[in-house]
Amino acid sequence: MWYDLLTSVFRGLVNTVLLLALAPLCEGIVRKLTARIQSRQGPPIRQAYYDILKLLGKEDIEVGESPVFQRLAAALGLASVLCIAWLIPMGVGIPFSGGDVILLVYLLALGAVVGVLAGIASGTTYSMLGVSREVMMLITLEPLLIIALLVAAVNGGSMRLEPVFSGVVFGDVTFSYAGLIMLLMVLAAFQAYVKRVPFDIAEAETEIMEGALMEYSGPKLALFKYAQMCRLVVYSGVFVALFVPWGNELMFPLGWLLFWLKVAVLVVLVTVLAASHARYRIDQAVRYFLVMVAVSFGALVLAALGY
Amino acid sequence: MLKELCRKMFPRSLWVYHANSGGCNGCDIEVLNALTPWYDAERFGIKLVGSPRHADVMLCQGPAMRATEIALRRAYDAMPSPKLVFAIGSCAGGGGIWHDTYSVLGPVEKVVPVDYYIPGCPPRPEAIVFGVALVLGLVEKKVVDIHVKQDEFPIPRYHPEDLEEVDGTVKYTKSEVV
Amino acid sequence: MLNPENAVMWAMLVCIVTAVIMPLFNRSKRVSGWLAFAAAAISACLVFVAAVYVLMNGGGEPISFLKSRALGFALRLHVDGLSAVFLLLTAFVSICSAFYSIEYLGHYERHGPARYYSWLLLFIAALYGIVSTTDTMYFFFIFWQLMTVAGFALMRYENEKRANRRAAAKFFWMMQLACFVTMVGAFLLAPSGIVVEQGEELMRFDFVSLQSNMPALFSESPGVITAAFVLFLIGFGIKMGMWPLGGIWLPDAHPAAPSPVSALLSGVMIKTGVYGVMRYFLWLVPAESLSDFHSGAWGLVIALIGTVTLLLGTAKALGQEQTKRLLAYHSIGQIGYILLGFGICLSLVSNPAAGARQVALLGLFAALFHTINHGVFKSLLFLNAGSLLYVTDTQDLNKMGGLMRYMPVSGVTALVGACSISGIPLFNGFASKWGLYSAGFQAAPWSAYLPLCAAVAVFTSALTLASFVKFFGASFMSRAGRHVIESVSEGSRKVLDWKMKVAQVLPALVCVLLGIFPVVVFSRFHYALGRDAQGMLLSLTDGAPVEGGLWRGVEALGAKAVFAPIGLLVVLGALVLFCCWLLRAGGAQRRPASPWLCGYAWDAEDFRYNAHGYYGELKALFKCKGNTRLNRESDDMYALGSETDTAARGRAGVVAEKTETD
Amino acid sequence: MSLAAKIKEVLICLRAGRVTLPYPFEPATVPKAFRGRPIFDVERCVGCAGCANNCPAREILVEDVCQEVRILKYLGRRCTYCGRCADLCPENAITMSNEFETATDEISDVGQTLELFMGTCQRCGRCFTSPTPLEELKLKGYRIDDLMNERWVFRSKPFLNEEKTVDDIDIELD
Amino acid sequence: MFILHLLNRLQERFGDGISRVDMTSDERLYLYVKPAVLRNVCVFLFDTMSARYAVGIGADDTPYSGKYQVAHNFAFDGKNLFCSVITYVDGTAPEVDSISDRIPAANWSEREFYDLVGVRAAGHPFPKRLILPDGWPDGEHPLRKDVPWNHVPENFHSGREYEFERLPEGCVAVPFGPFHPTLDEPAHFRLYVEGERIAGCEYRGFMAHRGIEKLAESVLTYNEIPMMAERICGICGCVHNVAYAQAVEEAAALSPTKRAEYIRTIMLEVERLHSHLLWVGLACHIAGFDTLFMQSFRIREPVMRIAEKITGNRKTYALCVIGGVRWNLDEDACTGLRRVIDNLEDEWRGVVAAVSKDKNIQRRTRDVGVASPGLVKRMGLLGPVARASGICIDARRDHPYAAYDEVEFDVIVRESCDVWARILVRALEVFESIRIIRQCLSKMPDGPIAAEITDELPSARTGISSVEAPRGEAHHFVITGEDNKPRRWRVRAPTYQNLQGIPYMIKDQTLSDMTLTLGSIDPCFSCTDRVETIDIRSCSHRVYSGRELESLVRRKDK
Repeated sequence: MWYDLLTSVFRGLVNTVLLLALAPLCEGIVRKLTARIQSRQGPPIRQAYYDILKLLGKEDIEVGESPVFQRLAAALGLASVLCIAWLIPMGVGIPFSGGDVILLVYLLALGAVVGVLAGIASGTTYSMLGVSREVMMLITLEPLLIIALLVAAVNGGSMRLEPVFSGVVFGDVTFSYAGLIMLLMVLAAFQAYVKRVPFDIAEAETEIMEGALMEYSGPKLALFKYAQMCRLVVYSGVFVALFVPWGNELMFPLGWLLFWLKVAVLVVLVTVLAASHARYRIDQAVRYFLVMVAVSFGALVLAALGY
Repeated sequence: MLKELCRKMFPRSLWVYHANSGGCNGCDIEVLNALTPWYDAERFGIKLVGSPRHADVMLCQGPAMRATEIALRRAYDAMPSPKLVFAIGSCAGGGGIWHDTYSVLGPVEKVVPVDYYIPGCPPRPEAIVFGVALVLGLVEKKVVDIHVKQDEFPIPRYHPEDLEEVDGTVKYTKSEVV
Repeated sequence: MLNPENAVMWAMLVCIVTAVIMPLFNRSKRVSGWLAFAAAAISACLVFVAAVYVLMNGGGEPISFLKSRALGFALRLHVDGLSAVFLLLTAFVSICSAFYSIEYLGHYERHGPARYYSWLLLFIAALYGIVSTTDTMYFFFIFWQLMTVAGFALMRYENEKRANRRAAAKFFWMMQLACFVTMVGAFLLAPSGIVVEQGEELMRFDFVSLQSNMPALFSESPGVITAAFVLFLIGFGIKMGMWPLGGIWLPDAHPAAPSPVSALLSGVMIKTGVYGVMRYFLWLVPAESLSDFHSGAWGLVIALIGTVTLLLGTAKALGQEQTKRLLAYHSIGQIGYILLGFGICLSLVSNPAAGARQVALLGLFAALFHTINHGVFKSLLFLNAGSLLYVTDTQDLNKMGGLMRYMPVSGVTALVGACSISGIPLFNGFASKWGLYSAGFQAAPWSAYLPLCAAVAVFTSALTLASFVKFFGASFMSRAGRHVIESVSEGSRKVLDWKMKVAQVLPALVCVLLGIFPVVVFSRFHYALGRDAQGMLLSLTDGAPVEGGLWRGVEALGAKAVFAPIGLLVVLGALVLFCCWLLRAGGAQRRPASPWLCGYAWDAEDFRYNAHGYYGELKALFKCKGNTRLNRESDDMYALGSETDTAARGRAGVVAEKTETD
Repeated sequence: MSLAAKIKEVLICLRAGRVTLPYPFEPATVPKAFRGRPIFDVERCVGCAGCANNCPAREILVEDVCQEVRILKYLGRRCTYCGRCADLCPENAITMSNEFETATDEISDVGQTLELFMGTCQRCGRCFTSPTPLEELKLKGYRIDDLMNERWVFRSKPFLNEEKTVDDIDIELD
Repeated sequence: MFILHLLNRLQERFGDGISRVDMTSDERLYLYVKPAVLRNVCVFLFDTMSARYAVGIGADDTPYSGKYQVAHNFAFDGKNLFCSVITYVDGTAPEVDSISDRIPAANWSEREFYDLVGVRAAGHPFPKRLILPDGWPDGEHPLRKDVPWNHVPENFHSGREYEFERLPEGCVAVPFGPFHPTLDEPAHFRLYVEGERIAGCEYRGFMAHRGIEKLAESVLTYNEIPMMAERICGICGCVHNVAYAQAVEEAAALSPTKRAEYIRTIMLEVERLHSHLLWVGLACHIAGFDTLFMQSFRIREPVMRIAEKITGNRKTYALCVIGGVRWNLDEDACTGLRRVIDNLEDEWRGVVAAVSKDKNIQRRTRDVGVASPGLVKRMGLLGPVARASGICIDARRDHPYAAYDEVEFDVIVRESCDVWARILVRALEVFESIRIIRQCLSKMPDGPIAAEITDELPSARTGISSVEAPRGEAHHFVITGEDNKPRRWRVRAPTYQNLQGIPYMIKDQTLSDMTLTLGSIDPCFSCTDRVETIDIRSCSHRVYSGRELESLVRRKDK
């Protein structure tokens, strides 16, 4: 039992540290690649580290009636994303076995909710507009992801994360069409999960000046930005673990490298899509996602019926 | 240790906020140009942000106007320190053609403390990139206040003996040497 | 000897007696308040002891009081596991509510305390009674009417407001209908010809006799049974706010009553409907006639109704801009969850597969757990709403904002309540929803529609979250508006008393504790329900659906779903600490500032984003646009003081102005 | 089809390749005609103040310290780089250079101050003449700017006609 | 002829109301009317004769006639005619009848001349301050002749608040500007928002009002003003530069040399190229499509470079002086320009082909910011906004100037009235500009680039010039004066009209659409907010004949 506990903690720490270390790198890749698509040289690939460090040292302007809450929100926002690194197999197995798919999705949502509350706490009109949009996105996106996970759970007959993240989404014994449908759905909504164009509606720079984060500066902004970078990795990780888990069980360096390679491929895909689209309007996005939610309800029934 | 590191990172990641307090748009567009493929100021970690709270650098364009004076000061106050202010173009640096009219207050330094000036009307994108490079310490500044004095009057004094008649008109022969 | 039934009887007596003598103390609000609290506390303690005893040791035999052979009835009380759960909830909420009332009532200048406390105590007594009586006709009627009349009186406490009178009347008549329907149902199950004599104390409409009638009835006229259960469902459905009938009275009734009563109404009273449905459907049908009952079909119907209820209730709540009204719609929504859990249980109860029966039991546990949770967090939220009303004198979310600075205790507790109801992990709402979803999704092999219902519930959970982001954000976060500044300015400021604070902190603590130790609850359910199992429930007792320990957390359905709150708490806590260190590590200075409004904004009041603006697109999609004007007018009617009436009339005269520049 | 359009767009982007110029690590080229910072040649300037009178930004200021010495101050800070001064200088003492790297932390760095001898013109015909009537002196008469405050002081014709003096400025007319 | 027909109709109808008529050419009609009939004449022109309202001008003429002057300019686009209805009013508190209730396009003009000159438009539906800063005391009018250009009233109070209309029920005000990432320039929109839906808005702009017109009439000279005129706007500067020069030239009846006209045409089109490319880029940026923003800036850069090569600056060309231009176009520059536009045409064709099929962009822009043809007419909307609503107006064709009557081009018109149509119009106009530049380069005659001017310009003449800027028609009105400077110079930038249509276009749209709609008119607040200079001399009863004026000008080439 102590051995299990130590392994868990060790794996969790590895995942957390890697996530913290690599998330800005992914952001750097995104920015560099975006720049190349835009015919530019682009920032150095380690630019995101500079940004975070600079923000940590900047003055912290506190707007709003509840500064303590806002500080806590900034910390919780990052912590909840980091916590997910304990729930998904990032090449080294799942560190924390005390959660299932429902906890995973709720934790993913928690990060967004904390950001939302922080936005409200600052109380500016624009951040409220951003919050309103963010929540509308959340409402439609959260069910989509949980249904994708649950299709796997239904196919595999268990909601625990280990079986769910073993490719069972495409069926345990027979092939499952529901898994395929959910793959398409999640892929189509993936930009929204990681908050990139065309679904970065909640922080549209040119409309509402980054929305909920508009009033935040200095270390709090750094933490929110960091959480956003981590979110890209974490969602990619969830996607990889759920839909393309093959190879993860390889020997230590191989499976681990393969995982990060898959994440990198997903990051590249996200970047290309983000660079080639215009932002949608919130009502268009919500309608789009509601249709997808309806389709995934169908997929869930299919899965329950064994297809 | 982390504190020191954070402080050092400041110039490597300048997020700029552009505040046009009443200019003609020319400098604005050149600033945008400096961010676009040919000049790409993002090479130096520069990023345009929409909210002054996120900004490290305020790019002032246009003169300080009576109508926007308060807004400009508020924008400056809204920025977290450490912060820099760039005055871009003739209007921000010196008030422009209209520096003394009834609705113009003058150069932006009358409202916010300016750290760097990038003259030009509008400055070329290279000039803006140069200004950025100046902050980053990549280049040395190339201008210095010039005071010059005439030792002698540039045109020789009029001497009748230098007059010469050519084709019926009288010419001053030394004129060619000038 | 103080057995549970006696304790409950004594508790009721204490309440009733105090209620009767209450008018003597009408002159002092303080004295009557403390007296009422003492009565509520004593009775709650009695009930608490009884309930805990039953949960730890199982229930005993029913005890009869007030026997009357001539009339053919007796007050038979029976505290078994199910009753104990509801009694516990009632006791807890009534203590908080009564304690909160002491100070809160001081705010009503025109109304004496006796009218309030008398009815409040009677109301509590009725609640105790209705969940512990075994009589389905006479005493059911008495307790029901006592509850209805007391509720009616409490809603009319501020009887000068027309909206209150209307809401109370609506409540009254709907309750009469519910009562009538339920009693007809009971009557159908006990035709005069086939009373089974089992002993001298057995009554015709006693629960046990109805139960023993069932097998015979199934063979003779199954149609009657179906009709009876339809009537039960309708009757209790009305009570609990089930779609489609509950929406008629519930959203009006909750805002009309004084806030502590709203807490009781929403936290406990509507739960009597849940109690009724559970009791009649699961306990009444004997295990041997299981195959005749078509429980699968009933489960389907209830689960579907539950799904519709939760979706519609929550969607409607999304458009609300008044604190209590918003909470009231959420009561409907949360009742939907409970129904869904119960529906899952019912639809799998007769399934021969062992796994299915485990899932069914988990559904029941989830529903029960959610009942408790809802009672706790919803009464907490209503008390928070009461505090908001107390301080700002309005229920209009549009006028609030920034109150975290002025009432931090209410703010933090409201945050706990909001997190609980929207199911944030580590709060109690998550634990019960987790059980519900686990049951719903694991039901897939036996029923394809239950996962769908659960998925809708997940979607609705997100809607709930959105709605509470609005509730909490617009009141406590956001920016203080003119109205708030005036309310909290020196002189006119009403400070929350420590009593009110304690009454809010208590349920908040329970929310957190239940969220961190759900395993205790599940294990108690399993023990208590299993021990007193009757009827269909008997078929469900083959194995514990939920196991676990404090450290391992809860593991449902043979560890197919796990949730380890303490582990999560440790991990998350450590990470939060790390992040807090990160916040300070850069050595950044802090500086307060006013919001950035693009530099040119003179009157910040107009730029305050109000609750009306949230989720415009979504509301348009759901076609549930709250009627602004209507909302605001009714708000002023619900305000504490009636001085604002004139202001309301003045504002109603304002017409939308031309908004364009030219 | 939208996908085809997206692919086309991406292709356009990729075909262009990277176009970013290496400036400031390598010097930038400037076209010959570029109107950069004006350079005042003190050797050639006759102090006619034609540039000062035709500067739209009114930033070339003149002050006559005494009858013999005139200070001509080019502030640089509000220069519009229109090149009218260079156009109109009769002695070609002003050239629009191709300097554009004038960013500085001290705005006075871009200024140039010339201290000039004023000769008395004796029908030399080499004074400032305007190319067209439109460039004629707008100030007929005299002008003293406030160099300290970088203020252009406008003394209108009526003022000179009426031979009034203004309190804050002493005009010494010989 | 239309002008005579129009005069006849006017005479018939108003008879004595018309005190004087000047026809300086077939294309210009100056109608001096009595104040009493001003309103009726304007309404007659607008309603019955279907004229387009161009601009209203107020001027202080007191040093000359002791009266204040008010003019309303109308354009007959199909007939190549500008008609200016001028009236004189006197008194300490001068007043004219407002025409804004019948001609909404005149709204701002009327508010403007009250602010700046102090002539009140009686019966104006929305008589609020428009131009002057909030702190400016009431009753001070900077464009009056007795006020120096740098005079700031002593009781100027910078903390004074502007009074906005009351918030509509259920709405929240969203402050939009002066510093907002979508706005490149300071202007404040107070949006009344319900959720995201915009229920209305109030505009408090003119924060970039720099006193340009006052400066021109009191400090600068004729040839300095072009340098200032092009700084009215940093993007379409050359348009104002040329328009001003043309207006003065028209007033003084001198004409620039042929080569100068061609060079002006070329530079105007070069400017249109870079402006349209810039606009497409910015619109994409607003819509979050940064790649296309970057690409259009990449494609645009050679245009800027060639402009720099020809004129010495990337945007402020400092092109015109009265009577000609300053920079010649040598062989080297011509080849360079040809190469640039060839490359540009290729690349842009590819981009347009891709973008016009892009559903993603269309979803954001179709049925957004709809300006119905009725609105276009009512508010006098101009340029691509009008052309995207199916109203075919283009000053280059309707009121030809420079060398536009000698080149062939199409006016691009779209019917769908939305932002998408505006994108298409602008994208396609790029090709027309390229076509025009090609023709000009091949047809350009040799010769001097500026006419020689030997004398001072006559005073008290009026000139109107209309130049099609990338955003629409820029309208300049000049009254010449003494001392080498104009007496009144009124600039009406296209945005001045287009912006007035914005409240109607954004009504009931979401905030996201609002930024796009605002972007779609390509607003140029600095243009709109230029400093007024009013100088009207009312007693210039004498009108020079063309022949008389000709004697004033001696062409260099003769």
